[in-house]
Amino acid sequence: MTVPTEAYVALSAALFAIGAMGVLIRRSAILVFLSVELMLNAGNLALVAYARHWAGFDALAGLSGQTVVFIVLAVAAAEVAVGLGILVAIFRDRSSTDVDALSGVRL
Amino acid sequence: MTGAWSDPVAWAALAPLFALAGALLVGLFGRRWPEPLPGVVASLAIAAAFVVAAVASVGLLGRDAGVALTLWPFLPVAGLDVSVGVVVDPLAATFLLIITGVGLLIHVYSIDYMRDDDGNARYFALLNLFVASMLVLVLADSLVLLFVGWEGVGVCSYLLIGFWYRQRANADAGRKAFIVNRIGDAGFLLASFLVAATFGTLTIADANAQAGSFAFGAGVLTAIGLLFLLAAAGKSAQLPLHVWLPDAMAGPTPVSALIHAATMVTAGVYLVARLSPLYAQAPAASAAVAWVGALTALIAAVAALAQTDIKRILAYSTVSQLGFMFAAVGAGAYAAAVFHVFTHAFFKGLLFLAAGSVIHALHGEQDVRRMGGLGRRMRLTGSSALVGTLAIAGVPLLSGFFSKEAILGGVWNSTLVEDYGSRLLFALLLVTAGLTAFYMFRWYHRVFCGESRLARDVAAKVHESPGTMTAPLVVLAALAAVAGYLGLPAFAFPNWIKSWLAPSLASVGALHPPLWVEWLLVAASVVAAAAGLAAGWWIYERGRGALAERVGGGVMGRFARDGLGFDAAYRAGAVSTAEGLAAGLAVADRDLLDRGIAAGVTTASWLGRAVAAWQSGFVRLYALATLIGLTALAVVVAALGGRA
Amino acid sequence: MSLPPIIGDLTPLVPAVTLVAFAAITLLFGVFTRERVALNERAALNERAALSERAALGGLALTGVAAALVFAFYLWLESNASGVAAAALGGAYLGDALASAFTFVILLGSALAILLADGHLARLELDHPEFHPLLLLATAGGLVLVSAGDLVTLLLGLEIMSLAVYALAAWRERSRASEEAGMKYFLLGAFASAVLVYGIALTYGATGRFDFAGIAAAAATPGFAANGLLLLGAVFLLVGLGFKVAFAPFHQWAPDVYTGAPTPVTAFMSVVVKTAAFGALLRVTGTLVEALGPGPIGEVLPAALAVLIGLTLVVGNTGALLQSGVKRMLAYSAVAHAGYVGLAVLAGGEAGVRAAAFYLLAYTLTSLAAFAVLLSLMDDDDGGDRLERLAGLGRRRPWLAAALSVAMLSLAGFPPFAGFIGKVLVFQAAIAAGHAALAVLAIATSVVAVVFYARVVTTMYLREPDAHSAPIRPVGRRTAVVLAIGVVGTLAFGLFPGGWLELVAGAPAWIAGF
Amino acid sequence: MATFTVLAVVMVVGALGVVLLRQPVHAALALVGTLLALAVTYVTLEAHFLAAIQVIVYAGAIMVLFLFVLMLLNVQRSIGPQRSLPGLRWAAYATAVVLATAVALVAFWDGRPAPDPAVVSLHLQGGSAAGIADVLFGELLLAFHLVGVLLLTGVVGAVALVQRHDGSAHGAPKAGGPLPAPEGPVGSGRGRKRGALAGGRRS
Amino acid sequence: MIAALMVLLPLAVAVALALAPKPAVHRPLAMFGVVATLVLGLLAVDGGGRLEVPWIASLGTWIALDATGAGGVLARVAAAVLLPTVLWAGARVESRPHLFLAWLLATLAGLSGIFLARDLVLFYVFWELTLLPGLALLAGWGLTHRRAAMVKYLLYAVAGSFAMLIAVLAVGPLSGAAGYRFDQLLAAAPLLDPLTQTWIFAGFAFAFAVKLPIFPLHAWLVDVHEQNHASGAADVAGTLYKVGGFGLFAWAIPLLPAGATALAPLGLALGAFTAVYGALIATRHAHLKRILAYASLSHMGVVAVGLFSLHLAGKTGSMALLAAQMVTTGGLFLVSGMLHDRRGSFELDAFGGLARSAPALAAATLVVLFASIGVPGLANFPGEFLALLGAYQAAPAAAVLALLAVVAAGALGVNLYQRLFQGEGRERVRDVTPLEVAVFAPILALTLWLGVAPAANLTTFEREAAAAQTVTAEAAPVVAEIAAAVGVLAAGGVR
Repeated sequence: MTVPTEAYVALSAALFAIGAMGVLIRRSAILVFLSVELMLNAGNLALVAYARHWAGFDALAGLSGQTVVFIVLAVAAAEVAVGLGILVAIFRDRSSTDVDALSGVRL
Repeated sequence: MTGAWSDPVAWAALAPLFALAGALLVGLFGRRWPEPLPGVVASLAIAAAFVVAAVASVGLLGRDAGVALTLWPFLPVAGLDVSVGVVVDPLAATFLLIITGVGLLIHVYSIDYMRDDDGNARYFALLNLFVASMLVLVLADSLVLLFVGWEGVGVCSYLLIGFWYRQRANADAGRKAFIVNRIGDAGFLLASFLVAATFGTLTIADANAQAGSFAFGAGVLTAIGLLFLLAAAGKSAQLPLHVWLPDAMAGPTPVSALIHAATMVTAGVYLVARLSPLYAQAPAASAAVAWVGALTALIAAVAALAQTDIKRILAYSTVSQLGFMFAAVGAGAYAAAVFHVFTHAFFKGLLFLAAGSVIHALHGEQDVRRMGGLGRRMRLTGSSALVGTLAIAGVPLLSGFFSKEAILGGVWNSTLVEDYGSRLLFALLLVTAGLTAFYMFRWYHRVFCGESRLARDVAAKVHESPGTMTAPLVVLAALAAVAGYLGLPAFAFPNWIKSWLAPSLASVGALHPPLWVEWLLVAASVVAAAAGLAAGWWIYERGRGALAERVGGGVMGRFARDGLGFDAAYRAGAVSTAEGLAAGLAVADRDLLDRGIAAGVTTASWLGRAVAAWQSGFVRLYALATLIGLTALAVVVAALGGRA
Repeated sequence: MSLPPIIGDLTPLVPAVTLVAFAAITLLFGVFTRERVALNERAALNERAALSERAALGGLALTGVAAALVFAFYLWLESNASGVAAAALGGAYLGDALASAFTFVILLGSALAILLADGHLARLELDHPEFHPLLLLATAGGLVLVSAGDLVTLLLGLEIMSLAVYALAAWRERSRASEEAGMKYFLLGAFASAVLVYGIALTYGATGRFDFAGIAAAAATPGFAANGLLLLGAVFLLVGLGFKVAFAPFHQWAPDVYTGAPTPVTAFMSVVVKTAAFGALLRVTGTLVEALGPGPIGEVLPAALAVLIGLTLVVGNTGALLQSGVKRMLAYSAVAHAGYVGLAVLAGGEAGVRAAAFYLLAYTLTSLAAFAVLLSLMDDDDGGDRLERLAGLGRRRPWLAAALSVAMLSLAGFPPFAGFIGKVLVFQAAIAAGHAALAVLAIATSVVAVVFYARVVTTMYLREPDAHSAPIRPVGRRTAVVLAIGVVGTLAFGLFPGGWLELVAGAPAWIAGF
Repeated sequence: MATFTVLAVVMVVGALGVVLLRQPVHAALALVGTLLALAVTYVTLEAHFLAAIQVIVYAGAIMVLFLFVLMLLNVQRSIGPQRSLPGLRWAAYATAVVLATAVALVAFWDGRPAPDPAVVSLHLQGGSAAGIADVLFGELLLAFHLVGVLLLTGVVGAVALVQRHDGSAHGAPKAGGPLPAPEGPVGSGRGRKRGALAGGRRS
Repeated sequence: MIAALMVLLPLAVAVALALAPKPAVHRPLAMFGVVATLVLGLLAVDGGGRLEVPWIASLGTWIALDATGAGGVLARVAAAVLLPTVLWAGARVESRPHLFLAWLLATLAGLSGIFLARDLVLFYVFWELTLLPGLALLAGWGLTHRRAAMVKYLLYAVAGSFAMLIAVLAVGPLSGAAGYRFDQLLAAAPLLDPLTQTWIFAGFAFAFAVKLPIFPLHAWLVDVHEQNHASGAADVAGTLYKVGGFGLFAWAIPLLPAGATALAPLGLALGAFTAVYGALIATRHAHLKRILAYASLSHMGVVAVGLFSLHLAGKTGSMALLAAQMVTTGGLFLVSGMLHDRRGSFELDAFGGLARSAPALAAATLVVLFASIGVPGLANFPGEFLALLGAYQAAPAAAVLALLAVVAAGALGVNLYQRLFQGEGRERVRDVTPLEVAVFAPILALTLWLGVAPAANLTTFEREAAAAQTVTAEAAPVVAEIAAAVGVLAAGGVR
């Protein structure tokens, strides 16, 4: 028997939530990135799952879902590039990736 | 009854304009004029007014209706169509003559009285303005215009009483007069509002006409009547608003004469008389008027007994005499009341001017206890004062006798207030008549008879006043003597004034007792006068006033001297409460400002601080906020999810 | 299977393509002239050459934006004339009313922001050759964002814009504040994009479509059973975009990033990024509210939006109240204004688009004028934006003071400035759509706003500068131009907004209400 | 079903590892594991091409880049997930659980019958590259091009940030003092800006 | 067209003044501005007095001005009052007089706009704009504590006007009116359901109550007057800007009859209370300007009472009173400036006995003072009389209360005169200067004119007051319910 789509979505929800959790409790900027990647992949999982669902009605609908995953991958890659760029720039200046150190600007 | 300028009667409308012109002329330029020019100009203005008034009166003879003239629209709103217009009818004409006539004499008298006063021009300007306002008052065809004059009189009296404003007391007296008057005015305004609401008009004639169509004794008419009574009481110094008049002595004596004799205080009587058709329909209101009058008459007479100021005595006597007039108009004896106004104008004017002459001679001395025996040094003043005294005391064949007798008779025979104790009213007034004779005898005796109690230095320079001052005295004395013959007792003789006034007054049915009763009434008033004079002679001539000293020194005496404690009562009551209230509100106001602002500002800045605190600077907390927001929304959706 | 015939009319793409092309040109120009510039400067000879080449970068960029602006405007008039909403690539890229209006505003803002930046880049040591290319790319991303016909295009537009701005925010070397701003913005931004992506996934899950028209259609089909899922997706999308427009409680990055980023970049963000994000938000919420229809489910999205807006209004206005730095005050006021535009989003429909577009146009002109004044007062280290700096400006620089006063009055919503008409349109739309209560709240908060805007004005005119206050440098040519355009525009659009409004009203809609 | 369960467990555990492991490198490797598992899941969902891409691009390129940076900056182990903001942890846990539950609930409530596998596989053909390409160069053509722009942006931004420090040793920003007009002649001795793409030539 | 000029010309002159180089031209220029506006106002009889061109078509707003109605009268009076004010300010303001004059002219422009606008949005624009000159005058020329006063003023004014903005933007769309022009709104707005009307009216009423002002929204008034420039010229501008009554008369009451009826009892109560409140509190202060401020507050209470009577005479009278108090209160503020010239203080204790050395000043002041306390034959009386008359028809209690206030005001007036001019004079002061004569002349002329021949103005006011719609029969019971509810709420608020 096939696993219901909802199961996959539930799994993706879990991954998403865990990723979000990581963003909150990780202090190292890099690991915050990693958590964000996790969230993006959760999104991808949901997409793929639903792609299978819609493929049951319309090929194009299903395939477009999968294709968007492909695009999201690209987005993730680009984000990583810029993110690491900023990170390196900062690290040069203060040789730390602690995000809690980034609290100088406030009222 | 409409008129045009072609009709000489309508020229009466010019009278106030003459006076006003005089006021402006003297007021704007008088300061640069040499004396006595201001006085002369002012007098001429009044003379002109007198002439047109006389012309108008003559023109009215033999007519049964007055002349109305509309000048320009004033308040053409809400169908009220109030305009500036005059009505010249016998009633108005009578007052015109009194005002301008006596006013003229007072003006002339003032020329010398006010010589060398640096406020000379201001004085005459105000005097003219005063007369002008009074003329507007009596000529007005609508309540609004009447109110214009009504307030104008109040304003002028305020300025004239406080004429010598440098002494605080005088300024205070003026202020008191103004404020008390204004309370009355409030009554006037309310009454007018009620009239407008009831009759849909503010024109006096229409209001009177409409009142006739109301049921006899209708509640609303009573209400209107009572409110107008409040107004009249304020202006005519009746209970409980009489307190300003005695203080009004602070002004120059001629002003007192003007206020008491010719203008101002008679306005109340005029108002009631003018609205007589309305009052004739409202017995309760009329009774109130009558009772207020009678009580005022009595109380003022009692107060007059104990006064020591030559003018204060006269002032209280005025209040008392006005009480007589109110009793009359209340009782429906309108003609009698107007008649008394007429005669009173002469003898009271006379008495004041005489007092002025005395004060002038004594260089400002006003205490009767430091006078006496002046009759020998100031024959003219003394003798004319004697005429006035006897006239007001009601000695037969003098003017006061006839008018007072008419009032007493009118009250006794009144049908209007028959159910409201007209007999008791009569009794009160009779007693008052006696008292009047008594205190007037006292007044005359303390001033002109007996041995001199003058201070040496003053006594040396006592002299008769100049002709411009004595001449008016003589004229007034003559009038005070003969004016009464215009209104001989109606039951036995032709009463000219009654028939003359008939067109403008409501005619209220009177009882017609048997003739002997009428004669008895006359006798009663004669007896009363005689008794009063006799008592005076006995106490002051025989007993050298020793008894008076004892009584006057006592508590009763002092109580009476202080005007029976009305001022104290007011100070304790109304004034202090108002002040307390004001103080409280002022504090509240200050707090209100602060709180009003503070509340808003503090909340805002508190929120601001909260926001700032939330803005911790920590990325992870920001992320938390976002995530919580997201989760909250997701939970809401989940909660609804089942229902989809 | 065969390719669907979707390559059709590509004209709507022209402005965006122009921008990208100019980005590339500028980039190359910058790269290949860099050496000579460096050489000249190092030898301290031929300053002019060095300068001219730097200026040339700005010039190029400006030309690009200007060209794009011209194209965009032309296309707008075209589509108005034809009465048919243009759409490229099978509706992936639209040229409808919303897109046209917002494209115009974005390009205008971008042009002014570049002009303003050029006046200060060198002084603030921000003039790296990649600066202008990134600005152009960000602008292009903005255009894509507001013109996107489907969620994927929208996502990509958002990312293009954001990535460029992340980098720009961190632009200033060895400036803790700038680095911090960049990093914060990036971390939170990435987080938000992840949320957005998930939202896209859920929406797709519910409808099987990515394009707005398709989503609406799918939801409209009888027997559509995934309302809850669609709503959930809508909520995720709302949060993802709400972050970009800085709706509370997703606003917290804004004050810090606005303050930390180099001021020219802040100016750019406050107008271009905000406008673009709102364009997207309008389209998404509009579509989804319509798709969800009435009923308990359908009411959730507007309600949620209303709550966020209310929170934003309060937070933004009260937060600005206590700020002593003008830059930060403007940051909070930017949040507050997001709330006001939010009212238009909530109202939705043609009126909403019209109101939002005008409000953002007004805001763009006004806030750029304000930043222009601020920039000409601030130090070379991009600091010194304290309120005290303004003391006595009324006497020392009457015209600057006047310009800033106009800006503040317009932001506060005083007539006869554009800000006032903006408020009128927004409130009218909101009330007509039955959100009177929220409008009242908005009004109450704007009373607070008046206080801090007024504080700026009173400081300029009533307070005396302290003795050791820094001298004010003469206002540069380009800054002056920006100021002039900003102030005159603020006044002109305040007095005669008619033309613009007709233009927007005349633009055809792609799907009902848009 | 069994495969799904296993994969789910692996992924969740891996994800938790990413979030909780003290050592950054370990966390990164945990993510690699998760992503590989995800790739397998894609296979079970008939997305073979994606699975491949997932392995190559993600588990390959991106993660390597991450590890590379981790090594490069040899991040101290000191900043693992320890609490500088007390309470945040628990708030995070709670919120995460609630969020996941809420989403899952909605998903199940709106659950629809699974489609006929036969139709699915017929339509998707196992998620072949061909099918994806059709869409990618079909209705998502614009998106495809925009990805190019996106990557350009990313590269420019990243490089600009990373490379600019070269040779800007001197020229601390100067503040205050009488200043030239912004567009006025540029004072010499200001910091050099060196082009990123021009490569790191030292001066 | 003339109507437009009445707004644009003073504005142009204001700008010219701000930029004018030579001090010599300042005063003539300013005088020209005011006189020209006044002349325009007198020329603006029907036809030329009206203007109607679309402004923002898509918003349904118009540039609609009308100088032939009630607003026209008020605009003319305002210009006439500014005549002596400009004269006086030009001579008395030492620092940057040309800017001071410019702001005065700007006020005139704004006022003309407020009074002439026949489009609600346009009205709001001018309403808001006119706030700025007032603030500028206070900020630039105020006394030491002006900042606090400014903040207070700003907060109250802005809170009010923003509330009005909501009301404006509600009445248009909700009623489905074709546009914001008065006639367009009048065709639609009165048909709104009573509750909506009440809410919208409340929005208007709040704004107008701040600007009347009446208790409890008067807090700003006194401080502003106290802190304004000593010449009192700024206070005149402030007095002219008390246009809340006009707003009720010209917009809120006609457009929202049901709302007005529902809130009238509250308005009557507050108005009457304000009248008494102001008059009483004034007696507790010894600062001339504060006293004048509270006295004018009392007047405004009467204005409110007249308006909320919703009676023809009441509304008409209120407008007349508004016009009159522009003259009298304004005149008294100018007098305060003259007195400050002589004694360098506003504390009453610094005065006394001036009448002796300055009789003309005393006389002139007395006339204005008496006019302001409603002595018949002078400016305030017709308005006061009619306002109270109307109030009496609607609510006798309120009328009686307000009447008490009138009595109290009389007492206040004579007290004030006594403190200032009577009593033993101190050292001599100079009597009126030629300038002061020139300042007094128009004031006194207006005082007499408005007092003796008010008929023409009254007819104009009445014509407009009659245009107001009345509550439809079916709406009446609902309105009554709402009114009752409001009453309950208000009672709760008091407790």
